Amino acid sequence: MGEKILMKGNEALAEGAIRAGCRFFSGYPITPQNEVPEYMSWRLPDEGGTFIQAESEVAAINMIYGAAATGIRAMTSSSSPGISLKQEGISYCAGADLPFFYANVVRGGPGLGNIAAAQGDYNQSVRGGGHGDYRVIVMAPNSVDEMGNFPKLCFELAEKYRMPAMVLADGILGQMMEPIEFKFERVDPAKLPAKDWALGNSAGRAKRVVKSYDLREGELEKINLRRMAAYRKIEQDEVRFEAKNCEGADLVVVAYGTSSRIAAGAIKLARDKGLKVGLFRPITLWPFPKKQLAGLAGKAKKLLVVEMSMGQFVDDVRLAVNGAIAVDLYARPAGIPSAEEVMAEIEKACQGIKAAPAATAAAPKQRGRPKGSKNKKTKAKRTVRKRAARKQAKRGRKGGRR
Amino acid sequence: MGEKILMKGNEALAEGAIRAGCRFFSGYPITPQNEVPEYMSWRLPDEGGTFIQAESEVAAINMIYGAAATGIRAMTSSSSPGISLKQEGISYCAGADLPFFYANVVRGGPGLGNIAAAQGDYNQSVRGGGHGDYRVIVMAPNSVDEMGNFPKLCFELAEKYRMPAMVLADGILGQMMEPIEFKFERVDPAKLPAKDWALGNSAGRAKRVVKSYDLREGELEKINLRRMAAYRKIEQDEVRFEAKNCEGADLVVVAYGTSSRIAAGAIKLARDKGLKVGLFRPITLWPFPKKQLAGLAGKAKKLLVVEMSMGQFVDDVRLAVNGAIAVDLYARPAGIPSAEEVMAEIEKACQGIKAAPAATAAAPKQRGRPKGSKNKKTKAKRTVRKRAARKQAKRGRKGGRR
Amino acid sequence: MPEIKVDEKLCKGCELCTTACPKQCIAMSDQFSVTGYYPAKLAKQDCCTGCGLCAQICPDLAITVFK
Amino acid sequence: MPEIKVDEKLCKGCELCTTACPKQCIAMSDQFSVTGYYPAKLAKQDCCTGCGLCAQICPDLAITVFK
Amino acid sequence: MQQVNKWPSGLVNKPLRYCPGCGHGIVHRIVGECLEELGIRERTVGIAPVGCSVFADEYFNCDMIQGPHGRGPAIATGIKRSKPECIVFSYQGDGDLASIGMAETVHSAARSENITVIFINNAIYGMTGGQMAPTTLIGQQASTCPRGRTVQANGYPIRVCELLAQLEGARYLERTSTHTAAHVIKAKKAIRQAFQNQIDGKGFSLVEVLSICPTNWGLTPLQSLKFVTEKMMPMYPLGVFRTPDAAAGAATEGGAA
Amino acid sequence: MQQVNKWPSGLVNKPLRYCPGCGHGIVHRIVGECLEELGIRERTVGIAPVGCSVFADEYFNCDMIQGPHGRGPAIATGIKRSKPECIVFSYQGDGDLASIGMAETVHSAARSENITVIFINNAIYGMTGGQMAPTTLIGQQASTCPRGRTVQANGYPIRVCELLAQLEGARYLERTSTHTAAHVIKAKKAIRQAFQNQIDGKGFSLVEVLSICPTNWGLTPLQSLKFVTEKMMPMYPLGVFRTPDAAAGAATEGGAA
Amino acid sequence: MMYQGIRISGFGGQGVISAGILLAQAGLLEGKNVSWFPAYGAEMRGGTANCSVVIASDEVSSPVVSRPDTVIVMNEPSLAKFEPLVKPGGLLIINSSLVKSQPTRKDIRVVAVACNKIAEEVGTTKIANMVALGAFAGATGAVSVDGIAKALPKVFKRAKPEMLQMNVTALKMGAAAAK
Amino acid sequence: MMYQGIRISGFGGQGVISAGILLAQAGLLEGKNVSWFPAYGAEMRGGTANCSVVIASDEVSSPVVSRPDTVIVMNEPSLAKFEPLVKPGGLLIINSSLVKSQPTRKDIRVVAVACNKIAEEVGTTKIANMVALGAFAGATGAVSVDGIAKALPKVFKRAKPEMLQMNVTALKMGAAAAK
Ligand SMILES: Cc1ncc(C[n+]2csc(CCOP(=O)(O)OP(=O)(O)O)c2C)c(N)n1
Ligand SMILES: Cc1ncc(C[n+]2csc(CCOP(=O)(O)OP(=O)(O)O)c2C)c(N)n1
Ligand code: SF4
Ligand code: SF4
Ligand code: SF4
Ligand code: SF4
Ligand code: SF4
Ligand code: SF4
Ligand SMILES: [Mg+2]
Ligand SMILES: [Mg+2]
Repeated sequence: MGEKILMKGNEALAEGAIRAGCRFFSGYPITPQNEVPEYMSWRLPDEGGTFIQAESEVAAINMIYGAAATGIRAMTSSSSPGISLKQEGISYCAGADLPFFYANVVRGGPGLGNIAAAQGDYNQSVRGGGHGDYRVIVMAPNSVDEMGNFPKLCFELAEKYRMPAMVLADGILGQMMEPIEFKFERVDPAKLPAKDWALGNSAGRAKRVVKSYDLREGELEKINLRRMAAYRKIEQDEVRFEAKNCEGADLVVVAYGTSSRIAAGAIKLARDKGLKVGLFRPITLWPFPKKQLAGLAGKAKKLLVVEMSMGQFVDDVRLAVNGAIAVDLYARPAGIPSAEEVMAEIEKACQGIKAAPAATAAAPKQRGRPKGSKNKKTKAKRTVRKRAARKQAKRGRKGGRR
Repeated sequence: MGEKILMKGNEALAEGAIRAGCRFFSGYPITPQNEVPEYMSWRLPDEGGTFIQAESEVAAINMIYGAAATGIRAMTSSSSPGISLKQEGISYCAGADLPFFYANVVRGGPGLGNIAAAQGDYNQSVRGGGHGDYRVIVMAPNSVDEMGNFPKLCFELAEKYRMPAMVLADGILGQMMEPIEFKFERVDPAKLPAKDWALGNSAGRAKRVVKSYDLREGELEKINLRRMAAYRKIEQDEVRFEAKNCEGADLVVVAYGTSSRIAAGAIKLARDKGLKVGLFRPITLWPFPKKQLAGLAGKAKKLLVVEMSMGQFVDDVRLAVNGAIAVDLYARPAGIPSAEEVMAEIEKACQGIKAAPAATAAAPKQRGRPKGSKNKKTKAKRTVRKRAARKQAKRGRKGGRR
Repeated sequence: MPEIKVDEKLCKGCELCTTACPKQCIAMSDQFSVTGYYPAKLAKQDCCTGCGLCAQICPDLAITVFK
Repeated sequence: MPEIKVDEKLCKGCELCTTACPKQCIAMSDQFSVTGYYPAKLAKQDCCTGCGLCAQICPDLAITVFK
Repeated sequence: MQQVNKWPSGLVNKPLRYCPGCGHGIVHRIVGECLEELGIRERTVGIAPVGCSVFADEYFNCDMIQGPHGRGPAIATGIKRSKPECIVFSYQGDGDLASIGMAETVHSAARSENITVIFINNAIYGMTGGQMAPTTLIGQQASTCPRGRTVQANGYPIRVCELLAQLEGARYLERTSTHTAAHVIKAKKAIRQAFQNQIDGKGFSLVEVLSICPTNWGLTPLQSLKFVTEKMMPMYPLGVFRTPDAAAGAATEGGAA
Repeated sequence: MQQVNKWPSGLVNKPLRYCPGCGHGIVHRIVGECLEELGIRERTVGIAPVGCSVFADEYFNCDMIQGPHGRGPAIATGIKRSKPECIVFSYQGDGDLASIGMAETVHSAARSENITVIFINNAIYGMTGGQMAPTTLIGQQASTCPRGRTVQANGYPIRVCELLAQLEGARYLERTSTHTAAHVIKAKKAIRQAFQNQIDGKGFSLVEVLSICPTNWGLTPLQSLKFVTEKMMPMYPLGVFRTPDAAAGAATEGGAA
Repeated sequence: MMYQGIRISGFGGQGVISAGILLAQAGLLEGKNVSWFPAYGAEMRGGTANCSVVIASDEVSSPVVSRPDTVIVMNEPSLAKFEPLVKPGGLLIINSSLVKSQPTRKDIRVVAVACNKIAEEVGTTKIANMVALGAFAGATGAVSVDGIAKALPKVFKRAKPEMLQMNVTALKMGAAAAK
Repeated sequence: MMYQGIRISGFGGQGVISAGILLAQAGLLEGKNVSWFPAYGAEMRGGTANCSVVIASDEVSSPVVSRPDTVIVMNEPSLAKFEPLVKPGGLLIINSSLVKSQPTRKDIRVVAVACNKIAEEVGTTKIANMVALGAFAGATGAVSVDGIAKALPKVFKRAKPEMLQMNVTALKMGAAAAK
């Protein structure tokens, strides 16, 4: 803790997971996340943990399924095609209420695509790419610092709610180096509380079963309804986001991950030119900061979504504001925009505001404020995080990049 | 053609595909779609086609990838967990612009779930469950008749736009028997136009390459942007839906597939009680009938979404109306509601309308009509379908169940 | 005398035990059980040696052997 | 006289051909090629028999043999 | 007079839901007895497959996990490596183990994971209603080869023990059967050995059990027993294919030639 | 004076993008020559894997398809069954064929699909930067076994030809190498035979080629040749393991004992 | 407006599945809207089988009949499971050859027919299901015995004429027994 | 407000990747915000390598430097590829030992240093990259030679002291050559 070290995003992710108590990793090589298994392969054995290069992503996720069922902090990682192969297994973990942590270091798609950075796996991540009704907690870092510090949060949330939690990164975040400061004490896995559902030594207690099915009529629906209620609670309690210069902004750019960094650069250019532009960055993509975004409706005149995909993320923004404010989209499917390009889009969007001050675009005009917005204020560069992570995250703001 | 025969939904699907010219099927057994491969295994060889029981769903989809690349009409089918395993392959097909047809006969999830009917794979289907930016055409039958007649539409749309097309059904539609009339002439595969991208005999022409990657800088994005434009066109031209009693309705129930049948039964009960309730049923789930739904905003006072999932489909309804009309949700995740239960929800929703005649729910009040709505009228029991399928579909209305 | 007891709630009338008994002591009942099967029974008196082979092959653990 | 020609645009200087030549006719150049490698060359006069073995092992199809 | 046999403590005391005559019940009892006799019940974790024996999670009286179709050995790997003190077994059908799970089977054997695999070969997909399995015999009918399996359309059946015997990591491989009481007793010996190997840290052990599926074979249970001897055993000879000490053994019974 | 060799018409005339010394280039030339010599170029469809040879789709001068990692034989199955008149080959690395693609490899062989598989065994994951392959040798370093592969942590390397030789559907299996010109010539003979088998409808043929990856072995190309003879060949003996006529052959060169 | 929701239940081998299909086919031949839906899946292993049939003048909404107008119970366990579902005023047909318990509901009509016994008289207990269908036709008139008879060759495509004839006899005797 | 976006490019073995890391590490030690980003992937097979480095007083937005303030070109092919990207008024450092072509841009500053030659004088051409870094420090002052020298042991953790010393010498000679 304390020292800032220069690290690759992928290595920060791996080291962060180990410090967070991860003692089991199974994965399969794929660019641009190879440094994760490579790092794990030499570090984990030293920590008394297990690294396995699985024969495939399918095997890797099923090793996780088994390992997680014993209560160990288990992790896997991959990149887009490999994550697709893991969807059945992720769905099983969700269905069996098993906590584990995984990372998708996204590359260009569909298909083999390319190995550059992209955000095309957004829907797959936030809406459950596998079959059935389930969600996973999705955290979207935008710096190496967050790559290293989010795994611990993911493990904690995963265990708290007994569900998978993931980091959604991309090739840039995985491959770049930046200074990082690990802002938490190393977790000693031996000191974590015992899990009353974990498999292993059954002496002196009833047998336990981990499973994701229930063939009795009506029973599966009951389980799903229970899970649905838990999801509502998570949406209430676990939202994380960053709002910067939103107060008094005409235009708020909404972006996550790498595109939020680029957007931040563009906003600097725009503010230098006197445009009133703010940045809203969801840090948890699920739960999505719906209310907080809706809260911008009474204030800003327009939102501009910047995403490195075809228009996936924008749906969640639109659902959040529900027509109360116009939402423009700058979509770069498997493309990496430059700050200048985003700046140009900002200018375009701002012109729209001037031309039609009240409302624009196809969206119905705004009237009144949506319920969710009334208690929320967005202060300049205020980061709102709920619960446990608050302090830690705040310290994060001071470190490294920002 | 002409005769009404009693058939299982799964068999209708298989027979419909064969009549539509399907000559290659690879699949792997899974309940509740086993009748599809079983039917194919005895019928296809007689038609000079190939049936292969693949070693897994992963192998099955990759056999399709190869077969489709030769230009043959190729099909696979599975149920939820098996479809998850196919996501990488589907993404490759989408990325390589290969047309093929597949069906997901959905069961309860997540995980092994159960083998009853459910609609929990909605998001996976309409938002691309695999990695990367892509879409597949999704048709949602609600009768055995449509199970048998949609495969041809799927093949045609798939080939027209060079992309995958699927039928999203469920255990009830797969397992039930109903009368069906095949409303098209058998397709003779030998008479289909040659495909100028298909692999095979390269004598006298340049070699062809089928692939889903492009590692050159910026090239993948160009391909994705081209595909994005094609998707916009499909959203314009290929929407199919059914609207029934929507004219003058206070409440419109929005549902697809099996739940739309049940909703229809409930609406009958409601109308018997004098409630003004209509039914809007998207037949294509992607492209989604956005404009047509938005068109209800100026007329009905509320929408009630009925889905056999946690609240997936409702997002598309909300996105379509963009806050212009209140949207209630009756979610039954992996549960099959009875008409009486839906009726109770309808009554509840209607009370809401009376209590607050102008607007209700958390959504902002409606003002004006969204752009898309101005040309659309919903007549009682009018089925709107675009282009080629129009006639055929109309005849469908007369047949079988309705 | 050694004997076997067939639990009628468990027996599914598969007849496997009849092939296993070296003494052919077992026969099938001609009465439906509550579960809808014709269960096995010890058919001959003073036949069973208590060898337990029938219980080895019974897939439903329906046979208890006494000796 | 038999001889080989090494295409410098193709040769990557891997030296495999030098092990394949039964007559040790091939050596590596000490000049960088345009592609940044030290290409192979026929080093000795009247050495090559045109046997083609070097071309068999060349991974980059850089060698053309004449006889 | 004494009770000779009893319900093993390794099996939950409740009726099994398998069809009349189904071989799964026999093997369930065997495994349940081994857990008891070896005194490992309280440190054993079992893996139920997808297949008729998905219900194994209800039946075995130890911690159980049910996972995706075919992935038992991968799940077992995750458990065993996380809890080496536990005894981990994977119970799988032929579709599960030899079709969709082929890669996991081969690789867990190649890695010589210290686990025990119980492999029920009934030459059919039981649970899904009688489709062709990788072990379905040439000429045998199944719902996806309704005119009988042919080499041309469906290829050859796979002999799992013979295949795995090529892997150095596969330490114990035996094929057994359940069609007579004597064979059941031998099968139990093999399964017990497979657990003992794990206790002794010997690495990957797999016991294949030829088993009947009257329901999907379309035969009575008694006809099914005949099918095992007349059709299955010539293709799937019984015997030990590898032991931790001697690398490869040979078929000892019923071999084709 | 006459030109002895020329750029084969089965290969597109452009520079290959592989590393200096990489074995892929040698095998590319061989396949290109076979397509020309057998006169099948215009009816051949090739499958490029994911691996360094993903670029094979650019290089082979016939219709090509590039598909998901490890699934070449499944893709080949789809093509061949749809167009039996075409010659279909799948070109795959060891990670592709023997790790993620193990099930597809085994099952396409068991089905005896009438296809040709070219299998480049370089004991490493080339494209992704040197991770352990299923064929990485005990003691060999790789980026995911940085202290060298051990049996305990990583298990045993897999001998693909020996494994597949257990399957009746595998009709032709040969292991060859490219570390000397003479071996290259033998490899070509084997690959040509594998194509000829398909022309003759003989079923599944696979030729394994030991191949160097200097980049990820951390050796020069010349040192790499030595690695093949000293380390790889003892583990992976060259020879014919099955022919369409004689069921199983035996290793003919370089075997361990 | 006519609507009949039927549930048929029994042991696996009793032909309840094909009886249901036959009913639906008969309804179709008589110009009705029909649907058939089986209870399927793993729960069936060695257990009971049942299916839902709807015959109606109007479109069929749900093919899953949760509140049947008529329940046909072919074996003992099915009685306990399905009797409670019958709509008040509905009909319960019981195969009294195998069902020994008595139904408890007072708000429904109960018709007990010794299906196995009658079938045996016709020739084989295998057609006990036909006796039950005959009873249904006789008791409700939702389809006619003639209609079912016409449907027979469509459902049992490879049945011999003698067998079909036996089926028809069973149907008729069932109908008679229900009156 | 200070911002330096750098792009370094050369053959695979020329150490451009580690040179970039060293620069970022030096920036970090001097209290700057830094980032480093490699061009990675399949395109690299036997080809060239390059990376982006940012050293700035403010937060770094994109680590991908598409319009560099400085480009360091270590081999011939890189010149053609990267010269056009330099910002007008920016800096182009050329390893004149290997780059024979002349840059064509007139709106940028060009510094040619015979990196290989100088490195050979110091002891080995392997440290040509250090000469180039020295030249960068000398020409821009974005980081100091001292700063880079301090970063050396952090990046090359297992390097011997003699080797480190040689690196420092190379840095200094590079800086001198650039002035
Ligand atoms: C991914 C996936 N594919 C397919 C299935 C459907 N399925 C369930 S059991 C089974 C096969 C069962 O056969 P086997 O493994 O031989 O076991 P048995 O029932 O014969 O004991 C299949 C294909 C599934 N549940 N999940
Ligand atoms: C599903 C999936 N998993 C992983 C990868 C990443 N990947 C690309 S190539 C490769 C392995 C290459 O090794 P090998 O097959 O031995 O070929 P080589 O490069 O050595 O010729 C891997 C794991 C991928 N593209 N897709
Ligand atoms: S115990 Fe032996 S003798 Fe007695 S009934 Fe059973 S098998 Fe026959
Ligand atoms: S083997 Fe068991 S279940 Fe089968 S008939 Fe005998 S006692 Fe009954
Ligand atoms: S052709 Fe033969 S002799 Fe001539 S250089 Fe090549 S290998 Fe040597
Ligand atoms: S083998 Fe080919 S590429 Fe290698 S050095 Fe010789 S000519 Fe050059
Ligand atoms: S279907 Fe076959 S395997 Fe399954 S329980 Fe019945 S007999 Fe056993
Ligand atoms: S990395 Fe290895 S396999 Fe790949 S091109 Fe380079 S040498 Fe060949
Ligand atoms: Mg089986
Ligand atoms: Mg390799």
